[in-house]
Amino acid sequence: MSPLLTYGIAGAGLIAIGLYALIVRRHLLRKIIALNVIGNGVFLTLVAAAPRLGAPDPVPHAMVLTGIVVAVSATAFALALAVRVRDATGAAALPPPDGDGASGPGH
Amino acid sequence: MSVDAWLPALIVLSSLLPGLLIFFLDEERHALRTALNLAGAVLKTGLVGWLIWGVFHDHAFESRMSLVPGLDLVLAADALSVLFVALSTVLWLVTTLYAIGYLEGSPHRSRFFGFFSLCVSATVGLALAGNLVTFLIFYELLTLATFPLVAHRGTPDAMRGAKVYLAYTVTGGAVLLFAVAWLSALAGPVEFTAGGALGDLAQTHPAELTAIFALLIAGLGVKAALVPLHGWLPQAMVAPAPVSALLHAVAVVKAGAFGIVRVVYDVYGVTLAADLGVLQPLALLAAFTVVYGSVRALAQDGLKKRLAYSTVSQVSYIALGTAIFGPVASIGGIVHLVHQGVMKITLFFCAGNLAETLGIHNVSEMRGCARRMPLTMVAFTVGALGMIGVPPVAGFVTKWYLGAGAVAAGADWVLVVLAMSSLLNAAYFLPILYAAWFREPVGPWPEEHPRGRFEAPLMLLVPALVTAVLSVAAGLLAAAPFSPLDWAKLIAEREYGL
Amino acid sequence: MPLLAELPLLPWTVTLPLGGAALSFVLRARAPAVGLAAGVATAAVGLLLALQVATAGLQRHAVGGWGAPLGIDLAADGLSALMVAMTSVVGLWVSLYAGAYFGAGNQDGEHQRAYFWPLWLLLWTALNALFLAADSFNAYVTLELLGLSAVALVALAATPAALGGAMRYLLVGLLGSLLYLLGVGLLYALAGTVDFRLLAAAPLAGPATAVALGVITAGLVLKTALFPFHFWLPPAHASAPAPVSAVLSALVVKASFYLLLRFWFWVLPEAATPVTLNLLGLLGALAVLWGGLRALTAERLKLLVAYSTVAQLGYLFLVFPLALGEADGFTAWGGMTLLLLAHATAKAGMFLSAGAILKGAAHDGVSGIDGAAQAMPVTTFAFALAGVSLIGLPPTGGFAGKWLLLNAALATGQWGWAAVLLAGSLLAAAYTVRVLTHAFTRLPGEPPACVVPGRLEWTAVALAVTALALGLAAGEVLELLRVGAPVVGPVLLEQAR
Amino acid sequence: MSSPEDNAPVLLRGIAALLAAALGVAIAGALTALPPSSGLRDAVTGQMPASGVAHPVTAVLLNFRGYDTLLEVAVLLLALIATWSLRLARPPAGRDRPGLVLQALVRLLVPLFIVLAGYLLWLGAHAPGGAFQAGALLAGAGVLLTLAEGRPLGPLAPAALRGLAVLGVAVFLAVALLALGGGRLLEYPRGQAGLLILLIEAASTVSIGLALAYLFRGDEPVPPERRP
Repeated sequence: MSPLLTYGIAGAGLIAIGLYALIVRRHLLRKIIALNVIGNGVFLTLVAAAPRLGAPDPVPHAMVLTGIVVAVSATAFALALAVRVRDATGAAALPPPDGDGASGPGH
Repeated sequence: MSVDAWLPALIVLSSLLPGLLIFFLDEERHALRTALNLAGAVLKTGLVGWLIWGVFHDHAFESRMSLVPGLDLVLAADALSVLFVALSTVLWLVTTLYAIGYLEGSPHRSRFFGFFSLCVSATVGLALAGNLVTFLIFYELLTLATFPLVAHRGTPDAMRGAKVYLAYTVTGGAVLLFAVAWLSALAGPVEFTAGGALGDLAQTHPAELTAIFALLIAGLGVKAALVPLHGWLPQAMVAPAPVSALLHAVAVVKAGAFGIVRVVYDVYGVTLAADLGVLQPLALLAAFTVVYGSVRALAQDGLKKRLAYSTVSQVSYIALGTAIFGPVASIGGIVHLVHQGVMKITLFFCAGNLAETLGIHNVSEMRGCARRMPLTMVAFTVGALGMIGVPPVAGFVTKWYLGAGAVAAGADWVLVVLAMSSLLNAAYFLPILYAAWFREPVGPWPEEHPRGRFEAPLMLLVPALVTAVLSVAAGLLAAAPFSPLDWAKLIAEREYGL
Repeated sequence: MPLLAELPLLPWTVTLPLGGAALSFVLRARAPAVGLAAGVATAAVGLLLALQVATAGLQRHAVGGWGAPLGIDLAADGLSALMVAMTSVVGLWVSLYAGAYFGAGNQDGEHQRAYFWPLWLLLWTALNALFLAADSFNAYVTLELLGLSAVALVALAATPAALGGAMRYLLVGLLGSLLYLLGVGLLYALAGTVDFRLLAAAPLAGPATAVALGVITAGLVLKTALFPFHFWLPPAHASAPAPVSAVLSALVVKASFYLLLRFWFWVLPEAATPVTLNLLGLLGALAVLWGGLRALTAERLKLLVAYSTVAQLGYLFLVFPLALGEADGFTAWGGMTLLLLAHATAKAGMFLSAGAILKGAAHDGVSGIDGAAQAMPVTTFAFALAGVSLIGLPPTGGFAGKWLLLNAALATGQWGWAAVLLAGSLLAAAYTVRVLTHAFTRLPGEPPACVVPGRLEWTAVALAVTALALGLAAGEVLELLRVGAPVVGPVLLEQAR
Repeated sequence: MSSPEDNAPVLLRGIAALLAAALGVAIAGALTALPPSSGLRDAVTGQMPASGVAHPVTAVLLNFRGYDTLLEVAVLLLALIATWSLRLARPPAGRDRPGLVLQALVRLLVPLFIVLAGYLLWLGAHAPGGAFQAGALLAGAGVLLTLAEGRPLGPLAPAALRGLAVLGVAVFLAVALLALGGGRLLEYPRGQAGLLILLIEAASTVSIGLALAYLFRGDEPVPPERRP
């Protein structure tokens, strides 16, 4: 097994772990961490899958860098939103998906 | 481009544009709204006169606009469409006058007259439709334009009636859409052609064509109130009287019946339909509806409900005449498009007058009302006698041709149906007439409405009298050129290639 | 028009709203004016671009001058031009509406006004950039820009429901874009390019390709809210401020669907099998039915409209079994596109009118709009007209689209899909009427006075009328759609007699 | 944060485990099936002389695929705007007085970080480094200042702060549009690429640093007179 493939399989594993946690865990912080685990798995996979004949191809590296910046931005916003959700609802978890039922003015 | 290519479109626009303008008028612009309404109605009458002259002289009127390649919006005029257009135009003019008088002082008149004009535009559009898709478009438009009219009063009853009405008609519309799409997938765009538009498709796809015919009739039967699809009609009675008049005489039920005529004669062709064996079941269904509607009418005490069931019955004469193979019966069916229209609208105008002036809503309250409102009751009597089939009112002509046609086609059982239905008609109309003319009123009439020199406001009285006169004229002058009967004969000749 | 053909409209379509976003953020006090000006300019350039494609054919712009595969290209064919035009029309009216919607005076209103414009213009940037991306990785960046700005706009409502909905939307959206990125990375490893056109030309096959297409599809389906992944959409769309709801339902979900089309119809049409196509169609059919049923029972007005979006998105997925792999796929392709455009304008009009009605309503339930036909006839008219297009009644764009899909289904003997189209129409009619009966219900006493500015009413009408006009201009739309279309054939299949 | 119960139903766990495992296996399988190739390496190498920089990753990021990076800088700006739009509640002021050690450390480290950021920025042209790394260092300095003084940038006017936040996008966009005037979007004039890239990177460094630092802080600084 080549070292690159090892990284790739590790990436696949991270994605799987992250996906499981994202679905199962209820706390928002855990969900956000799970997404970051998935993200890192994807980045690892991309670098491992990058064309591998001779010297490295810089294009996937640049793409992963772009991806990381996007991930940082998204994570920062997600954390802020999670805090805001906790402040507004009293719990750092998602409300039930379908809050039907009419409510008063101001909406 | 010549004027011939614009005339059908202009006829539709002559009510559509005023309608759209009226929506945006302030509630208080009474004079302008009336002027717009009447100008549209008069202009349309003039244009239709031109159209009649042209069609009689074999001019080809066709406005065509391509929506999508292979999907054209076609407005064209043939003898059949002219008959229906003329009917709707004349009755619209009369109903508009009536509605102006009826709704005086009530709220939301701009909304009402806007949709009223849209409704007539849709009716005229489907009358002039030159292919199935155009027919479908105006058919659905009619559903949309009539819903707010039925719901106009906004009371819980009105909302319920409107909901039921829409549930029925939209479902029917979906079935029709499906059938039209299927037929188009099979045959390409279907243009209405005298004698049938399907060519030799019958040889290759007889089973499909039979199924499509059933679906088409089911879709159209909802508006035409064929049993068991008639449930909405009595419920829609909650609408204001001019709307009921329009729904029953011109727009909705008539659109369904007209569609059935179109499908049998100009899509399938009467010969092909007979070969497929689809006419017999249609005739039986129509005959059953004729009898069933009359029986139900007998049991109603609400005047408008009784008239509604009477419509269920009478409109099916059209389908019945259409479904009997042979030109004479066809003439009876087609001419009834007009005859039923003028007679039924008379009855509804009168019912509206009674309700407005004397607060009468039920048959049991009508005792002696003729003394108080003799002119209205004269009109009512003319309409009722016409429905029964008493000469010389127009209804007699219809029944005569239907009977003669049935005999000519060897369908003698139809005579039994006609006799039964006439007896039942008599059974539910004659007691009303007797009570109204010859019995003493139960108590004093309410005096809540100010009386003028006449028994009812002129705007309500004149339309009823005009349509009553028309009902008699259509019967008396049936043999004259350009009478409805004469025109129906022209149509039958062209359809049967005589 | 030789002049029009040479204008570099592709880059301006993306950079104008981006510049507008930055400026409206810096010049906070003048954000509404700056934002509206940028919006009008962006809409104008977008419509001009559609005209350019219609008259001069395919457009391509090599950013940086490098050209694919090394550089990134912007490209417009008929479909992307129509998507940009749709964004322009909806964006223009929503901008006008938003200018009057977010109240000045109180502190919350001022805050929403200040932040709506930069966020909305960034979202517009993302949409235009996505529709014009010729590069699948660049499309990933635009997807993220789109997702984040959309979530932030939902959260602008600041109610607990909106914040919860936004959070769920964010998590789902991020998962979707990461899956998409993974697939794009795998395709790059296989083909050495991320350019759509070069990917389509590359000999892609084998298990790695299948996995790549699989994760891309999963990610995009998640973002498009296809049944059963629709769970996040109704709460987010229903609780956002009205102009945001309009944009989300009309445009944002269409973006990921558009990418799905790019991959399935252009890049890897040969990877489609009857099983996968029918599966996508089946999920679409279930969405139509489930979304319609939920809309019928929803208690809040905006939730009803949001569930209607779930249903309407389902229709679009019928294009997979009806167009892909069919010799004459253009009937279904055209039908899908018309439905997509008609839904965008009609649904935006519906959300805008719902927002206007609810401004003066006692509560946000469906019965809260009792008497609206008396107080706000113009808005009620807009709602009804939009509903007519959603039902698919003639002569609206919704009808033209459904008619073509119906014909395609019947002509290829795929009866089940035809039945779905009709059932969906009936459900749509039922929930539209449910709202209208409330609107027409007369309230006791004097009719309530209309309290909202006229701009909130007229913009909704304009959108609903556009949905209607689409039905009359369907021929022109289809002609533009033919530019670079992935499927061929006549518009309506003519059966050999 | 309060901690909601973290027990999902067994069925959900089972489905999630199945999904996750299937996805992981599929990806791993796909990776083993990848053919060897050289990707775009040769294309990049061939155009390096025209790129204006010596480091291939920087060349891809800021020249060949510079449009991606423009949108990426926009994403970061968006994250800042979006976070500020949430109006997070400030924790009550003055709960922890920063200690003397922290204050001394900040005085020492902040200037050092700024110098280092400049170095990394310059280094990016020919070695790993560049705007993002430099911006991250600046943000580190900002975080230290926040911890010590409660805000990263002293008494800067809010409008000026917003101006600095959009500086990266603005300069990037201006350069891109100037190039469009002479040809295509972001097509650097011959020979000017290196200089323009440095300009873009410098402006981006400021905006990135500011954005990251304020993302750490969470809310938008409000001038004292508008505080509720």
